[in-house]
Amino acid sequence: MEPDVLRKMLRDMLLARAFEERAAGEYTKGNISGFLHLYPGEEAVAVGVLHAAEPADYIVSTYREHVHALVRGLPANVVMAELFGKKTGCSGGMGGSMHLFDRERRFMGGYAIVGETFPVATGIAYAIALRELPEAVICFFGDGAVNQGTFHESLNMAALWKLPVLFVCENNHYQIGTEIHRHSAVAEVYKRAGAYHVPARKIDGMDVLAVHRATQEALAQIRSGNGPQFLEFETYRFRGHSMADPGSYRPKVELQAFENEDPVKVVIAETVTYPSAGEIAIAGPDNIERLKGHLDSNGHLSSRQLDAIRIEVAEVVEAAVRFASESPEPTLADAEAALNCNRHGEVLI
Amino acid sequence: MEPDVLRKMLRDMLLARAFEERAAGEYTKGNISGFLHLYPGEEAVAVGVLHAAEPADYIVSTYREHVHALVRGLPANVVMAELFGKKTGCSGGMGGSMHLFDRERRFMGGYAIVGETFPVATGIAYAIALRELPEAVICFFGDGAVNQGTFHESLNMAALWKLPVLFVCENNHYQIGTEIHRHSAVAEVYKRAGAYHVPARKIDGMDVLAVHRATQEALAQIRSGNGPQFLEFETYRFRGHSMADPGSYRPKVELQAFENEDPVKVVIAETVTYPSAGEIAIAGPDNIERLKGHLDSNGHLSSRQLDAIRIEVAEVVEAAVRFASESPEPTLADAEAALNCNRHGEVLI
Amino acid sequence: MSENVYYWQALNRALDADLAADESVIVLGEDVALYGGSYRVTEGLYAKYGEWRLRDTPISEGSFTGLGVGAALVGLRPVVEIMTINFALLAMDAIINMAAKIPFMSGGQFPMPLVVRMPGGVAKQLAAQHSQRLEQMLMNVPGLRIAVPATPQDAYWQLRQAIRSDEPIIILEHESLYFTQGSLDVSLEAPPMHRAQVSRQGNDLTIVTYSRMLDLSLRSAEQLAEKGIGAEVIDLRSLRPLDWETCTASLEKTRRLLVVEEDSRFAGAGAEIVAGLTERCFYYLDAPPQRVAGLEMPTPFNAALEAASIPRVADIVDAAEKLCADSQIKDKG
Amino acid sequence: MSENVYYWQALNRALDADLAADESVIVLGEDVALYGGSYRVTEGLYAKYGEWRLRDTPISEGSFTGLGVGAALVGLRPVVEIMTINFALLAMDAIINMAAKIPFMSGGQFPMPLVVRMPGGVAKQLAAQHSQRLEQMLMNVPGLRIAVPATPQDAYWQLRQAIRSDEPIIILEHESLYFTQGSLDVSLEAPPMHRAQVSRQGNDLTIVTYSRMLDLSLRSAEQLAEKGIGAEVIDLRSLRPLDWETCTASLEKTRRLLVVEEDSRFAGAGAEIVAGLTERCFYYLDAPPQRVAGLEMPTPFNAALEAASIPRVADIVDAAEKLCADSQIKDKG
Ligand SMILES: Cc1ncc(C[n+]2csc(CCOP(=O)(O)OP(=O)(O)O)c2C)c(N)n1
Ligand SMILES: Cc1ncc(C[n+]2csc(CCOP(=O)(O)OP(=O)(O)O)c2C)c(N)n1
Ligand SMILES: [Mg+2]
Ligand SMILES: [Mg+2]
Repeated sequence: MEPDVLRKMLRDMLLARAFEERAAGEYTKGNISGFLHLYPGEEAVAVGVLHAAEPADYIVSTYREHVHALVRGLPANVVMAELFGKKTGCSGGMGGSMHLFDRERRFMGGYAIVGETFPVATGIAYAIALRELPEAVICFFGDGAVNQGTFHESLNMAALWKLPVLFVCENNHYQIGTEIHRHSAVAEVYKRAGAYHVPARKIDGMDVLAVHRATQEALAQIRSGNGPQFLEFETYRFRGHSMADPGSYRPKVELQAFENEDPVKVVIAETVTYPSAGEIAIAGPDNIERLKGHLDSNGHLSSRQLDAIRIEVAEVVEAAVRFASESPEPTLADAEAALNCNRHGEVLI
Repeated sequence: MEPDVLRKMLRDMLLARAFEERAAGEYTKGNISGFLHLYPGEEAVAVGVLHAAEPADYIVSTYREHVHALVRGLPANVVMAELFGKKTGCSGGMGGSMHLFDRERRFMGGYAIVGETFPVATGIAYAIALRELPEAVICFFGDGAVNQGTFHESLNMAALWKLPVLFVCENNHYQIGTEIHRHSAVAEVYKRAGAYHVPARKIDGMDVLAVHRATQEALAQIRSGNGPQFLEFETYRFRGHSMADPGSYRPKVELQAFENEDPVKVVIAETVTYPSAGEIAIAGPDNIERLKGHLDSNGHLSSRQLDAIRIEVAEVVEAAVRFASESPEPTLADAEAALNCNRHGEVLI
Repeated sequence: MSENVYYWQALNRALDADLAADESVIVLGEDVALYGGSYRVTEGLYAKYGEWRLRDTPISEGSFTGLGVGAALVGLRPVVEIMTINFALLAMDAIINMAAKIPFMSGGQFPMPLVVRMPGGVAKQLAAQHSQRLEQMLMNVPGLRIAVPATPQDAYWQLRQAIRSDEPIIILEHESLYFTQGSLDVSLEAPPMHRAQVSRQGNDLTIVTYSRMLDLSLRSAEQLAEKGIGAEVIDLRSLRPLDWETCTASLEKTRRLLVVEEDSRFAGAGAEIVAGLTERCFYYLDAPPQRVAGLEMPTPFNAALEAASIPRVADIVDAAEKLCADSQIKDKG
Repeated sequence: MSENVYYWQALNRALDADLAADESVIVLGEDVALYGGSYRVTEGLYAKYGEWRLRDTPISEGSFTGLGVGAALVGLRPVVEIMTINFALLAMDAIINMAAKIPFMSGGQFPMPLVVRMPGGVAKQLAAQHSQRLEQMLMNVPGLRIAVPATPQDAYWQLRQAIRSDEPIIILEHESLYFTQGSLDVSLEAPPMHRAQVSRQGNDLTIVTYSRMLDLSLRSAEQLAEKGIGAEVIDLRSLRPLDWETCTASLEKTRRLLVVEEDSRFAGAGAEIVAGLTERCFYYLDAPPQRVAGLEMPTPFNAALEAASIPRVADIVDAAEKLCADSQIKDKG
């Protein structure tokens, strides 16, 4: 893994964490309202997967999609503005937290009805296959979504017609308050892809490098025309299901166990303290100081750099909140324009 | 297999064939109208499965359910009358060919929207499990129905809660005009039950004895509290999908191959010509005459008996048509009574 | 005997009472058991009745509603909770093609003691996919009944009536009503489930409304009273069947009809209310019936636009005043 | 240039023309390809355009309609055929929550060039689950348009317009219309897709109708003419948006409104037609608007009951006569 890629990933993970925690804060202050589903704990999935994607690939996501949008490259400003319901938001203030869209970055929407991402992604993939393009669609969904009929129907069609879809299950073990063994007869989610002969693997979703590698491999398979692939990432959300949910249905010990495996901490640890054996050899035997020096000189991560990243993302988030606060509200005319975007100015009745 | 059971099966298969062919005839004459989905070719499945069921078990079926109803014990009269839309029909003329119901015989309906049988059967099974009764539900569906979302959703719930359902796939390889390899990514239907850890087998659905045996075994498993079971029966329909369908999308050779395996012929052959080695030994070495004598004296099937059965079922069918023709039409008051059966006489507005 | 309770508590009491009274009552839905329901409606019941009576389901709306249908066929009395009505679009086949039709298609052999409860409506910035009002979609389905309780007392009464009925009944709750309060007296005898209620008397116009819009209509009526306009407010309580009599009796007196509904106007619930009452009361209406309704757009996320997309008190007052002015012109003509 | 064709043939021509003209047009559905469509609408097209343009799907209505939505997001122009509207209950989430809302929720970034075609209505003894009319269910959905062609010419025009439009459009066909004949001239210029059509002129009452009921209404008008009653017949052609102008212009003249619809009366499509026109024309209506509609029950299988469950010519004639008599009483009053 190239160090700058690693650093970029780390930066995105830190941005994600900071953005979400700030969104929670803005929610508490009343600047954001409605359902707000946050991502802390799961960053490694979005970051690992989306860093492996090409700009020409399409992303289809759920209501828990702020981080997918950010990592995909949507400016924090327009994402935060959308959470505030402002005209400058990426959906013009019409969609809100659960419905982020960005045509230019092929971010094809957050969908709030569980299970909708499957057919939408499959349809986009159908168009790609029809046009024989080297593109893929990345379809996000949770462990609870797997029990929706559209999962079954869409995977069957994607497999039958060998469509270029990467199905990405963010398995955080919960469907709101229902633990996976209480909602799924088979809790190893990836095994359920076998019913359609879709190649599937289960990966530690707290390990961003493993996520990234598995995604690269799966996308390579897809691009060589072998049809859909399925990846299950085991992960955990640190917060409740949404800001309305205290998450009190989860055993404390379970929460603790996963917090110890916080993917942000993991990638920091990996970046800061675990250079390869070869790198250590080059750096020589003299330990901490030399390692730091080595990391610095090789463009790896110094604690100064880490601080710098922290400061940068804090600024990005701060600026995003400022941008969102200062942005204008959309008007009723804006709403009508959005509704009739497909009417090309024709006034019907 | 007891000879009288075998003979009863043969009788039901012959009745089924005669009933359906006569229904086709009545359709052609204009006495029956609407969608008429016939069963010739598939009799071994209905007969083998339902002869293994107990009277306390529940049956949930599709629009191709006349034979399920007949084998379950609904009199041919009331089934034919329902096809004619008469007041004496098993659904009072309100349901017709696709919606046969019989509360007394726990025949819980024919459902015409593909995939509906899954949740209905699962719900009945839920009630059985809640009440801790030794009953089971038999849920019929076709190979095309397997791709409906309800298949997935219902099997997951049935498996999760260990509900007493026997899922019976009548795999006739076609979803109207679409051959199974063109509608399913995995054409071995039984394998798809694995996604829910539901034990599943594939059985030759042209062999009524194999069907019967597999069903007995599966029901025994269910009754010992092990949750749902899945059986796939490979079979074939000799006619088009419905009376409106010429079936011309199927290769002639395919049709021919399966007609040679006609399950009615198979069971006749087996009954008439294949006594067990032990029976042959008892009967002594002197061949056909002695075999016939043996069959007669042991209550097996003589060709005379076979003729008698043929005559009997022809009479049953003839009587059914007469009954149906002579029965009165339901009135609008009957329709209103059916609609308000659950209102206990209360007049609301 | 009367106490002040939240709407959700009234529903909770009703469920508790019927779960206790009849072993065939079960409750099914996402997070209804262990979690106690998204809006607390099933709080405490799992501990009391166990997992077979209160069943957490996977996210499989189409099939767990259909499962309720199957269970009802053999005499259970399932109360299916669809977490919000927005997800009911996945269960339309179970509701319309199965629950509503089986009693009829079976020639009357199978009653259908099924209740489907679901909250709908515009709450607070839940955006287009989570702000639906689907009453009109179900109103055109023969074989269904639809109750729309607006108060804790009605929520209690109508849910209990629904559970004990052998008909398939939809209870449309409202997300913004769960945490409103009102009095509940469980010892009172319930009126028929489908009977409308005159919630306020008046002589100048009749406001016909239901569910959350009742509160707004009553508040509008107060303001109108200050302006010297006496508004009679009718809470329909049931959308199918609809209690024409209570409405026509009122219109005979007021001769002016204003329908207040939260769904979007075109082909909403109000369409039938206006059409049915026009057919019945044409000769004594003094002015064209009017509707105050939602805008013709999906619900915007933005707070101000969201608020503007459904009726507000000011809109109702305005429409009522215009309606009365209008009829005065005709009186002169 | 005009020829006599079946309704299904007109649809077939329209699909053929647009499949040829635009590579982004695709057709999806059960048995639309190899089999050529249950009602022959896609006959011959598979051979011509291949499996990626004409795609046979599994029985997965929810997802293949959603697949159409996804494909439309990236610029394909999918024409999804739901074999019959009865199965559309499984696709309501895709139609209502996705297709109708995405253009809006995305702030106008994503048009939705999706067409969903489906036949509905009472055909011949297909029983309750296969005889639905769901137009009213879709009419209350902002963001959708609904076309209801009654003739081969309109079927051709409106399907072509729908395919070329960037809005999500539902085409409601009718099972009993596919094998009716009418003239088709593909060279004629089409009127706007949503414009109603005065199909017959008359001075005494206005019959507003659509789809298969147009033919019955026209036949009723002939019988009424023999009785000295001049019925103007309006074919709506579009249910959303609805062409109020054409209707109000007619009512200004006739002052009497009769709506003829096949769906059941309560909260059917006719409810909005009556309500909207009453609001607009109240002061010059001479009599209460009337509806001739289906009975309030699922469709019975029995042939005679089925026929009685939807409007017949005699019912329309009857209602028209009563309506005119009624208004005469008022004229005197
Ligand atoms: C069809 C549908 N049913 C129910 C809901 C309510 N709901 C929102 S999120 C959620 C849980 C989803 O769990 P999962 O798929 O595991 O995703 P997670 O929230 O854990 O990321 C539920 C039940 C919904 N939005 N859509
Ligand atoms: C939801 C739904 N979609 C489509 C249909 C139309 N249809 C009726 S039967 C059928 C084929 C079903 O195939 P299969 O399940 O294999 O059963 P078979 O008819 O072969 O016995 C189809 C598509 C339907 N009735 N319901
Ligand atoms: Mg989860
Ligand atoms: Mg089949």
